[in-house]
Amino acid sequence: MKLCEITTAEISVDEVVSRLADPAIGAVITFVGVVRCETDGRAVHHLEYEAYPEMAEGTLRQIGEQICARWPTIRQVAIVHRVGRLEVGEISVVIALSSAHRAEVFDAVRYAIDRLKEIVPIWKKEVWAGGAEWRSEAVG
Amino acid sequence: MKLCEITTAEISVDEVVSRLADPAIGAVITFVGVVRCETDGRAVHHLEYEAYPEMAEGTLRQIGEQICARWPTIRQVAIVHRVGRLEVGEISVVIALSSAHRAEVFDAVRYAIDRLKEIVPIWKKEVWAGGAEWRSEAVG
Amino acid sequence: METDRIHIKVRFFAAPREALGKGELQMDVPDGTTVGELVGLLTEQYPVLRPYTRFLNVAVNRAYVGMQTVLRDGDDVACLPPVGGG
Amino acid sequence: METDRIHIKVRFFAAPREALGKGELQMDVPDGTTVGELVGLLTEQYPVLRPYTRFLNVAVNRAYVGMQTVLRDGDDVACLPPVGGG
Repeated sequence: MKLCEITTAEISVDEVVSRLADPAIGAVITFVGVVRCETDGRAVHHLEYEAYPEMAEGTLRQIGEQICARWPTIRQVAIVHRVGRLEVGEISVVIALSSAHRAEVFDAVRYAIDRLKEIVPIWKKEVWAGGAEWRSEAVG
Repeated sequence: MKLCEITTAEISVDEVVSRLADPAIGAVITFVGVVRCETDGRAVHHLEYEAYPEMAEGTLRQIGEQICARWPTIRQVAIVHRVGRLEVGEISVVIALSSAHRAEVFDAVRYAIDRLKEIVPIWKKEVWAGGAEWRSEAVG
Repeated sequence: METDRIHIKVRFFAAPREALGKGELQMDVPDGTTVGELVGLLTEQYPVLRPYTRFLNVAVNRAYVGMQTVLRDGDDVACLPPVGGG
Repeated sequence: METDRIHIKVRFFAAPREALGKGELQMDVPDGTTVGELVGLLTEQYPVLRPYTRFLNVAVNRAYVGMQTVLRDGDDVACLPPVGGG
Protein backbone atom coordinates (compact mmCIF):
# COMPACT_ATOMS: atom_id res chain seq x y z
CA MET A 1 0.00 0.00 0.00
CA LYS A 2 1.33 3.42 -0.98
CA LEU A 3 1.87 5.96 1.78
CA CYS A 4 1.27 8.82 -0.66
CA GLU A 5 -1.38 8.74 -3.33
CA ILE A 6 -3.47 10.80 -5.73
CA THR A 7 -6.93 9.28 -6.01
CA THR A 8 -10.28 9.97 -7.62
CA ALA A 9 -12.10 7.96 -4.95
CA GLU A 10 -13.67 9.20 -1.71
CA ILE A 11 -11.07 9.43 1.08
CA SER A 12 -11.53 7.71 4.44
CA VAL A 13 -9.50 9.11 7.33
CA ASP A 14 -9.53 5.65 8.96
CA GLU A 15 -8.11 4.08 5.82
CA VAL A 16 -5.27 6.64 5.61
CA VAL A 17 -4.47 6.19 9.32
CA SER A 18 -4.38 2.41 8.79
CA ARG A 19 -1.54 2.87 6.27
CA LEU A 20 0.64 3.85 9.28
CA ALA A 21 -0.16 0.68 11.26
CA ASP A 22 2.79 -0.25 13.47
CA PRO A 23 2.72 -1.57 17.07
CA ALA A 24 5.28 1.07 18.15
CA ILE A 25 3.12 4.10 17.36
CA GLY A 26 1.18 5.85 20.10
CA ALA A 27 -0.08 8.95 18.33
CA VAL A 28 -1.31 9.89 14.89
CA ILE A 29 -2.12 13.44 13.91
CA THR A 30 -4.21 14.05 10.84
CA PHE A 31 -5.01 17.14 8.86
CA VAL A 32 -8.28 16.74 6.95
CA GLY A 33 -9.05 19.25 4.21
CA VAL A 34 -12.75 19.70 3.54
CA VAL A 35 -14.47 21.56 0.67
CA ARG A 36 -15.94 24.78 2.08
CA CYS A 37 -19.19 26.36 0.91
CA GLU A 38 -17.58 29.78 0.66
CA THR A 39 -14.29 31.48 -0.24
CA ASP A 40 -13.67 35.22 -0.13
CA GLY A 41 -17.39 35.82 0.23
CA ARG A 42 -18.32 33.83 -2.88
CA ALA A 43 -20.63 30.82 -2.55
CA VAL A 44 -18.79 27.79 -3.89
CA HIS A 45 -20.94 25.31 -5.79
CA HIS A 46 -18.28 22.62 -6.13
CA LEU A 47 -14.54 22.25 -6.71
CA GLU A 48 -12.59 20.54 -9.45
CA TYR A 49 -9.12 19.34 -8.56
CA GLU A 50 -6.62 18.45 -11.24
CA ALA A 51 -3.17 16.94 -10.66
CA TYR A 52 -0.11 15.86 -12.55
CA PRO A 53 -0.36 12.51 -10.80
CA GLU A 54 2.95 10.94 -11.93
CA MET A 55 4.75 13.93 -10.39
CA ALA A 56 2.38 14.76 -7.53
CA GLU A 57 2.79 11.39 -5.79
CA GLY A 58 6.56 11.84 -5.88
CA THR A 59 6.27 15.38 -4.50
CA LEU A 60 4.05 14.11 -1.68
CA ARG A 61 6.63 11.42 -0.89
CA GLN A 62 9.36 14.11 -0.82
CA ILE A 63 7.36 16.07 1.75
CA GLY A 64 7.11 12.90 3.83
CA GLU A 65 10.85 12.28 3.58
CA GLN A 66 11.67 15.88 4.51
CA ILE A 67 9.44 15.61 7.57
CA CYS A 68 11.10 12.39 8.74
CA ALA A 69 14.53 14.01 8.27
CA ARG A 70 13.57 17.19 10.10
CA TRP A 71 11.56 15.63 12.97
CA PRO A 72 13.22 12.34 13.88
CA THR A 73 10.34 11.46 16.22
CA ILE A 74 8.00 11.10 13.24
CA ARG A 75 7.85 7.48 12.12
CA GLN A 76 5.83 7.68 8.93
CA VAL A 77 3.83 10.12 6.82
CA ALA A 78 0.83 9.24 4.65
CA ILE A 79 -0.74 11.81 2.34
CA VAL A 80 -3.75 11.09 0.13
CA HIS A 81 -5.18 13.82 -2.11
CA ARG A 82 -8.36 13.42 -4.09
CA VAL A 83 -8.81 14.89 -7.57
CA GLY A 84 -11.80 15.34 -9.86
CA ARG A 85 -15.10 16.93 -8.92
CA LEU A 86 -15.69 17.42 -5.17
CA GLU A 87 -18.85 18.68 -3.53
CA VAL A 88 -19.05 20.94 -0.46
CA GLY A 89 -18.33 18.90 2.69
CA GLU A 90 -16.24 16.27 0.92
CA ILE A 91 -12.67 15.51 1.96
CA SER A 92 -10.01 16.78 -0.47
CA VAL A 93 -6.89 15.69 1.40
CA VAL A 94 -5.79 13.71 4.43
CA ILE A 95 -2.29 14.06 5.86
CA ALA A 96 -1.48 11.59 8.64
CA LEU A 97 1.72 11.50 10.70
CA SER A 98 2.59 8.84 13.22
CA SER A 99 4.95 8.96 16.16
CA ALA A 100 5.66 7.02 19.33
CA HIS A 101 4.55 9.97 21.48
CA ARG A 102 2.52 13.08 20.89
CA ALA A 103 5.15 15.81 21.13
CA GLU A 104 6.52 17.34 17.92
CA VAL A 105 3.90 15.88 15.56
CA PHE A 106 1.94 19.13 15.61
CA ASP A 107 4.72 21.24 14.08
CA ALA A 108 5.36 18.53 11.51
CA VAL A 109 1.79 18.31 10.25
CA ARG A 110 1.63 22.08 9.89
CA TYR A 111 4.79 21.90 7.79
CA ALA A 112 3.25 19.14 5.68
CA ILE A 113 0.12 21.06 4.76
CA ASP A 114 2.03 24.28 4.08
CA ARG A 115 4.45 22.51 1.72
CA LEU A 116 1.65 20.58 0.04
CA LYS A 117 -0.04 23.86 -0.85
CA GLU A 118 3.26 25.31 -2.14
CA ILE A 119 4.92 22.63 -4.24
CA VAL A 120 2.68 19.69 -5.12
CA PRO A 121 1.35 19.87 -8.71
CA ILE A 122 -2.35 19.87 -7.88
CA TRP A 123 -4.72 22.62 -8.99
CA LYS A 124 -8.14 23.63 -7.73
CA LYS A 125 -10.93 25.22 -9.73
CA GLU A 126 -13.72 26.87 -7.81
CA VAL A 127 -17.09 26.74 -9.46
CA TRP A 128 -19.69 29.16 -8.16
CA ALA A 129 -23.10 30.29 -9.42
CA GLY A 130 -21.78 32.80 -12.00
CA GLY A 131 -18.52 31.25 -13.13
CA ALA A 132 -15.35 29.41 -12.24
CA GLU A 133 -11.71 30.16 -11.42
CA TRP A 134 -8.47 28.26 -10.94
CA ARG A 135 -7.13 29.18 -7.49
CA SER A 136 -3.75 28.90 -5.84
CA GLU A 137 -2.08 30.01 -2.63
CA ALA A 138 0.64 31.76 -4.59
CA VAL A 139 -1.34 34.13 -6.80
CA GLY A 140 -4.91 35.04 -6.02
CA MET B 1 -25.21 13.17 18.25
CA LYS B 2 -22.91 14.05 21.16
CA LEU B 3 -19.71 15.93 20.35
CA CYS B 4 -17.98 14.40 23.37
CA GLU B 5 -18.44 10.81 24.41
CA ILE B 6 -17.05 7.94 26.45
CA THR B 7 -17.61 4.68 24.60
CA THR B 8 -16.78 1.00 24.90
CA ALA B 9 -17.05 0.54 21.12
CA GLU B 10 -14.27 0.71 18.53
CA ILE B 11 -13.63 4.32 17.44
CA SER B 12 -13.72 5.39 13.80
CA VAL B 13 -11.86 8.60 12.95
CA ASP B 14 -14.27 9.17 10.06
CA GLU B 15 -17.25 8.89 12.37
CA VAL B 16 -15.79 11.41 14.84
CA VAL B 17 -14.93 13.83 11.99
CA SER B 18 -18.50 13.48 10.68
CA ARG B 19 -19.80 14.86 14.00
CA LEU B 20 -18.32 18.23 12.94
CA ALA B 21 -20.13 18.29 9.57
CA ASP B 22 -20.85 21.89 8.56
CA PRO B 23 -20.58 23.44 5.08
CA ALA B 24 -18.47 26.33 6.45
CA ILE B 25 -15.54 24.21 7.63
CA GLY B 26 -12.43 23.84 5.51
CA ALA B 27 -10.07 22.05 7.85
CA VAL B 28 -10.27 19.41 10.54
CA ILE B 29 -7.30 18.39 12.65
CA THR B 30 -7.44 15.14 14.55
CA PHE B 31 -5.30 13.66 17.25
CA VAL B 32 -5.57 9.86 17.28
CA GLY B 33 -4.24 8.03 20.34
CA VAL B 34 -3.15 4.46 19.61
CA VAL B 35 -2.22 1.70 22.08
CA ARG B 36 1.55 1.20 21.89
CA CYS B 37 3.31 -2.14 22.28
CA GLU B 38 5.81 -0.68 24.70
CA THR B 39 6.12 1.90 27.51
CA ASP B 40 9.33 2.67 29.39
CA GLY B 41 10.92 -0.42 27.93
CA ARG B 42 8.19 -2.78 29.10
CA ALA B 43 6.24 -4.83 26.53
CA VAL B 44 2.56 -3.94 26.91
CA HIS B 45 0.18 -6.85 26.42
CA HIS B 46 -2.99 -4.78 26.48
CA LEU B 47 -4.51 -1.75 28.23
CA GLU B 48 -7.59 -1.39 30.38
CA TYR B 49 -9.19 2.04 30.47
CA GLU B 50 -11.66 2.97 33.15
CA ALA B 51 -13.65 6.21 33.34
CA TYR B 52 -16.12 8.00 35.53
CA PRO B 53 -18.33 8.44 32.50
CA GLU B 54 -20.99 10.77 33.95
CA MET B 55 -18.20 13.21 34.82
CA ALA B 56 -15.75 12.48 32.02
CA GLU B 57 -18.14 13.49 29.23
CA GLY B 58 -18.72 16.82 30.99
CA THR B 59 -14.98 17.37 31.44
CA LEU B 60 -14.43 16.66 27.74
CA ARG B 61 -17.15 19.18 26.86
CA GLN B 62 -15.44 21.75 29.12
CA ILE B 63 -12.18 21.26 27.23
CA GLY B 64 -14.11 21.85 24.00
CA GLU B 65 -15.70 25.03 25.35
CA GLN B 66 -12.35 26.35 26.64
CA ILE B 67 -10.83 25.79 23.21
CA CYS B 68 -13.62 27.65 21.43
CA ALA B 69 -13.26 30.53 23.91
CA ARG B 70 -9.47 30.69 23.57
CA TRP B 71 -9.22 30.16 19.78
CA PRO B 72 -12.18 31.91 18.16
CA THR B 73 -11.32 30.41 14.77
CA ILE B 74 -12.21 26.93 16.05
CA ARG B 75 -15.82 26.11 15.20
CA GLN B 76 -16.39 22.83 17.04
CA VAL B 77 -14.54 20.20 19.04
CA ALA B 78 -15.42 16.50 19.18
CA ILE B 79 -13.65 14.15 21.59
CA VAL B 80 -14.40 10.43 21.83
CA HIS B 81 -12.52 8.26 24.32
CA ARG B 82 -12.84 4.50 24.45
CA VAL B 83 -12.79 2.56 27.73
CA GLY B 84 -12.55 -1.13 28.59
CA ARG B 85 -9.93 -3.52 27.28
CA LEU B 86 -7.89 -2.28 24.32
CA GLU B 87 -5.32 -4.25 22.35
CA VAL B 88 -2.06 -2.90 20.90
CA GLY B 89 -2.80 -0.91 17.73
CA GLU B 90 -6.36 -0.01 18.72
CA ILE B 91 -7.51 3.60 18.94
CA SER B 92 -8.02 4.89 22.50
CA VAL B 93 -9.03 8.47 21.74
CA VAL B 94 -9.87 10.75 18.85
CA ILE B 95 -9.88 14.52 19.26
CA ALA B 96 -11.18 16.42 16.21
CA LEU B 97 -11.27 20.20 15.79
CA SER B 98 -12.85 22.03 12.89
CA SER B 99 -12.18 25.48 11.55
CA ALA B 100 -12.83 27.50 8.42
CA HIS B 101 -9.11 27.67 7.65
CA ARG B 102 -6.08 25.74 8.79
CA ALA B 103 -4.25 28.31 10.91
CA GLU B 104 -4.49 28.07 14.71
CA VAL B 105 -6.04 24.58 14.83
CA PHE B 106 -2.65 23.05 15.55
CA ASP B 107 -2.10 24.90 18.83
CA ALA B 108 -5.66 24.14 19.85
CA VAL B 109 -5.45 20.37 19.34
CA ARG B 110 -2.20 20.25 21.32
CA TYR B 111 -3.99 22.06 24.15
CA ALA B 112 -6.88 19.59 23.93
CA ILE B 113 -4.75 16.48 24.32
CA ASP B 114 -2.66 18.02 27.12
CA ARG B 115 -5.77 18.98 29.11
CA LEU B 116 -7.41 15.61 28.45
CA LYS B 117 -4.45 13.88 30.02
CA GLU B 118 -4.51 16.26 33.01
CA ILE B 119 -8.14 16.63 34.06
CA VAL B 120 -10.51 14.10 32.52
CA PRO B 121 -11.42 11.26 34.93
CA ILE B 122 -10.16 8.38 32.83
CA TRP B 123 -7.57 5.89 34.06
CA LYS B 124 -5.32 3.51 32.18
CA LYS B 125 -3.99 0.18 33.42
CA GLU B 126 -1.07 -1.31 31.57
CA VAL B 127 -1.00 -5.07 31.51
CA TRP B 128 2.31 -6.67 30.58
CA ALA B 129 3.64 -10.22 30.76
CA GLY B 130 4.51 -10.15 34.48
CA GLY B 131 1.90 -7.85 35.94
CA ALA B 132 -0.16 -4.69 35.64
CA GLU B 133 -0.10 -1.07 36.75
CA TRP B 134 -2.42 1.93 36.75
CA ARG B 135 -0.58 4.76 34.98
CA SER B 136 -1.03 8.50 34.86
CA GLU B 137 0.79 11.52 33.49
CA ALA B 138 0.88 13.10 36.94
CA VAL B 139 2.60 10.42 39.05
CA GLY B 140 4.66 7.72 37.47
CA MET C 1 -28.62 13.65 72.09
CA GLU C 2 -27.59 12.24 68.74
CA THR C 3 -25.59 14.19 66.10
CA ASP C 4 -27.44 14.63 62.80
CA ARG C 5 -26.04 12.35 60.17
CA ILE C 6 -26.12 12.57 56.38
CA HIS C 7 -26.10 9.81 53.81
CA ILE C 8 -23.66 9.94 50.93
CA LYS C 9 -22.45 7.70 48.12
CA VAL C 10 -18.67 7.38 47.63
CA ARG C 11 -17.29 6.05 44.36
CA PHE C 12 -13.82 4.62 43.65
CA PHE C 13 -11.92 4.08 40.40
CA ALA C 14 -8.80 2.37 39.06
CA ALA C 15 -6.11 1.37 41.65
CA PRO C 16 -8.03 2.33 44.85
CA ARG C 17 -11.17 0.63 43.45
CA GLU C 18 -9.16 -2.56 42.99
CA ALA C 19 -7.55 -2.23 46.45
CA LEU C 20 -10.94 -1.74 48.09
CA GLY C 21 -12.50 -4.55 46.08
CA LYS C 22 -15.55 -2.46 45.19
CA GLY C 23 -16.41 0.69 43.27
CA GLU C 24 -18.98 2.20 45.62
CA LEU C 25 -19.71 2.66 49.33
CA GLN C 26 -22.92 3.93 50.94
CA MET C 27 -21.91 5.90 54.05
CA ASP C 28 -23.50 7.78 56.93
CA VAL C 29 -21.28 10.59 58.21
CA PRO C 30 -21.87 13.43 60.70
CA ASP C 31 -23.56 16.51 59.27
CA GLY C 32 -20.88 19.13 58.62
CA THR C 33 -18.21 16.62 57.53
CA THR C 34 -15.79 18.10 54.99
CA VAL C 35 -14.28 16.31 52.01
CA GLY C 36 -10.91 16.26 53.79
CA GLU C 37 -12.48 14.70 56.89
CA LEU C 38 -14.20 12.10 54.73
CA VAL C 39 -10.88 11.10 53.19
CA GLY C 40 -9.50 10.78 56.75
CA LEU C 41 -12.46 8.59 57.80
CA LEU C 42 -12.04 6.37 54.74
CA THR C 43 -8.34 5.84 55.42
CA GLU C 44 -9.14 4.91 58.99
CA GLN C 45 -11.91 2.45 58.12
CA TYR C 46 -10.15 1.04 55.03
CA PRO C 47 -6.36 1.04 55.66
CA VAL C 48 -5.94 -0.54 52.22
CA LEU C 49 -6.71 2.92 50.76
CA ARG C 50 -3.79 4.57 52.58
CA PRO C 51 -1.28 4.43 49.66
CA TYR C 52 -3.74 6.28 47.42
CA THR C 53 -5.32 8.98 49.57
CA ARG C 54 -2.59 11.59 49.33
CA PHE C 55 -2.88 11.65 45.54
CA LEU C 56 -6.69 11.71 45.45
CA ASN C 57 -8.76 14.46 43.88
CA VAL C 58 -12.36 14.53 44.98
CA ALA C 59 -15.40 15.37 42.89
CA VAL C 60 -18.80 16.03 44.43
CA ASN C 61 -21.75 15.65 42.09
CA ARG C 62 -19.37 15.40 39.12
CA ALA C 63 -17.33 18.57 39.77
CA TYR C 64 -13.85 18.82 41.30
CA VAL C 65 -13.98 20.33 44.82
CA GLY C 66 -11.45 21.35 47.48
CA MET C 67 -10.82 19.48 50.73
CA GLN C 68 -12.68 22.17 52.76
CA THR C 69 -15.96 21.57 50.94
CA VAL C 70 -18.76 20.58 53.33
CA LEU C 71 -20.73 17.52 52.29
CA ARG C 72 -24.52 17.47 52.08
CA ASP C 73 -27.07 14.72 52.37
CA GLY C 74 -27.36 12.76 49.12
CA ASP C 75 -24.01 13.91 47.70
CA ASP C 76 -22.38 11.77 45.03
CA VAL C 77 -18.71 11.79 46.05
CA ALA C 78 -16.01 10.41 43.75
CA CYS C 79 -12.44 9.63 44.83
CA LEU C 80 -10.33 10.21 41.74
CA PRO C 81 -6.74 8.96 41.58
CA PRO C 82 -4.42 10.78 39.12
CA VAL C 83 -5.99 10.52 35.69
CA GLY C 84 -4.33 8.88 32.70
CA GLY C 85 -6.49 9.18 29.63
CA GLY C 86 -5.25 9.55 26.10
CA MET D 1 22.15 22.43 -43.94
CA GLU D 2 19.37 21.64 -41.49
CA THR D 3 19.61 22.21 -37.70
CA ASP D 4 19.20 19.03 -35.66
CA ARG D 5 15.80 18.91 -34.05
CA ILE D 6 14.54 17.06 -31.01
CA HIS D 7 11.11 15.72 -30.24
CA ILE D 8 9.48 16.53 -26.90
CA LYS D 9 6.10 16.18 -25.23
CA VAL D 10 4.67 19.26 -23.47
CA ARG D 11 1.87 18.89 -20.93
CA PHE D 12 -0.54 21.55 -19.66
CA PHE D 13 -2.76 21.68 -16.58
CA ALA D 14 -5.58 23.73 -15.05
CA ALA D 15 -6.14 27.24 -16.51
CA PRO D 16 -3.56 27.11 -19.36
CA ARG D 17 -4.82 23.62 -20.29
CA GLU D 18 -8.34 25.01 -20.61
CA ALA D 19 -7.10 28.08 -22.55
CA LEU D 20 -5.17 25.86 -24.96
CA GLY D 21 -8.04 23.43 -25.28
CA LYS D 22 -5.77 20.43 -24.83
CA GLY D 23 -3.49 18.91 -22.23
CA GLU D 24 -0.60 17.81 -24.40
CA LEU D 25 1.43 18.93 -27.41
CA GLN D 26 3.97 16.92 -29.37
CA MET D 27 6.66 19.35 -30.54
CA ASP D 28 9.85 19.38 -32.59
CA VAL D 29 12.28 22.07 -31.43
CA PRO D 30 15.90 22.88 -32.34
CA ASP D 31 18.53 20.86 -30.47
CA GLY D 32 19.89 23.05 -27.66
CA THR D 33 16.57 24.76 -26.90
CA THR D 34 16.29 25.76 -23.23
CA VAL D 35 13.18 25.60 -21.12
CA GLY D 36 12.96 29.40 -21.20
CA GLU D 37 13.19 29.39 -25.01
CA LEU D 38 10.46 26.73 -25.17
CA VAL D 39 8.15 28.92 -23.09
CA GLY D 40 8.89 31.78 -25.52
CA LEU D 41 8.10 29.55 -28.53
CA LEU D 42 4.85 28.40 -26.96
CA THR D 43 3.70 31.97 -26.28
CA GLU D 44 4.48 32.88 -29.89
CA GLN D 45 2.66 29.90 -31.40
CA TYR D 46 -0.23 29.96 -28.90
CA PRO D 47 -0.94 33.60 -27.88
CA VAL D 48 -3.78 32.29 -25.72
CA LEU D 49 -1.09 31.07 -23.28
CA ARG D 50 0.35 34.57 -22.79
CA PRO D 51 -1.54 35.41 -19.55
CA TYR D 52 -0.14 32.29 -17.90
CA THR D 53 3.47 32.01 -18.98
CA ARG D 54 5.00 34.45 -16.52
CA PHE D 55 3.68 32.40 -13.59
CA LEU D 56 4.66 29.01 -14.99
CA ASN D 57 6.98 26.59 -13.31
CA VAL D 58 8.39 23.92 -15.57
CA ALA D 59 9.09 20.29 -14.73
CA VAL D 60 11.14 18.04 -16.99
CA ASN D 61 10.63 14.33 -16.49
CA ARG D 62 8.66 15.01 -13.27
CA ALA D 63 11.20 17.28 -11.54
CA TYR D 64 11.15 21.07 -11.26
CA VAL D 65 13.87 22.68 -13.40
CA GLY D 66 15.18 26.19 -14.06
CA MET D 67 14.60 28.20 -17.24
CA GLN D 68 18.24 27.64 -18.37
CA THR D 69 17.84 23.87 -18.50
CA VAL D 70 18.61 22.48 -21.97
CA LEU D 71 15.97 20.11 -23.33
CA ARG D 72 16.83 16.67 -24.70
CA ASP D 73 15.14 14.42 -27.20
CA GLY D 74 12.22 12.55 -25.65
CA ASP D 75 11.83 14.89 -22.64
CA ASP D 76 8.50 14.97 -20.87
CA VAL D 77 7.99 18.69 -20.21
CA ALA D 78 5.19 19.92 -17.94
CA CYS D 79 4.02 23.55 -17.74
CA LEU D 80 2.78 24.00 -14.19
CA PRO D 81 0.71 27.03 -13.20
CA PRO D 82 0.79 28.01 -9.50
CA VAL D 83 -0.41 25.00 -7.51
CA GLY D 84 -3.43 25.01 -5.25
CA GLY D 85 -3.82 21.68 -3.56
CA GLY D 86 -5.19 21.12 -0.10
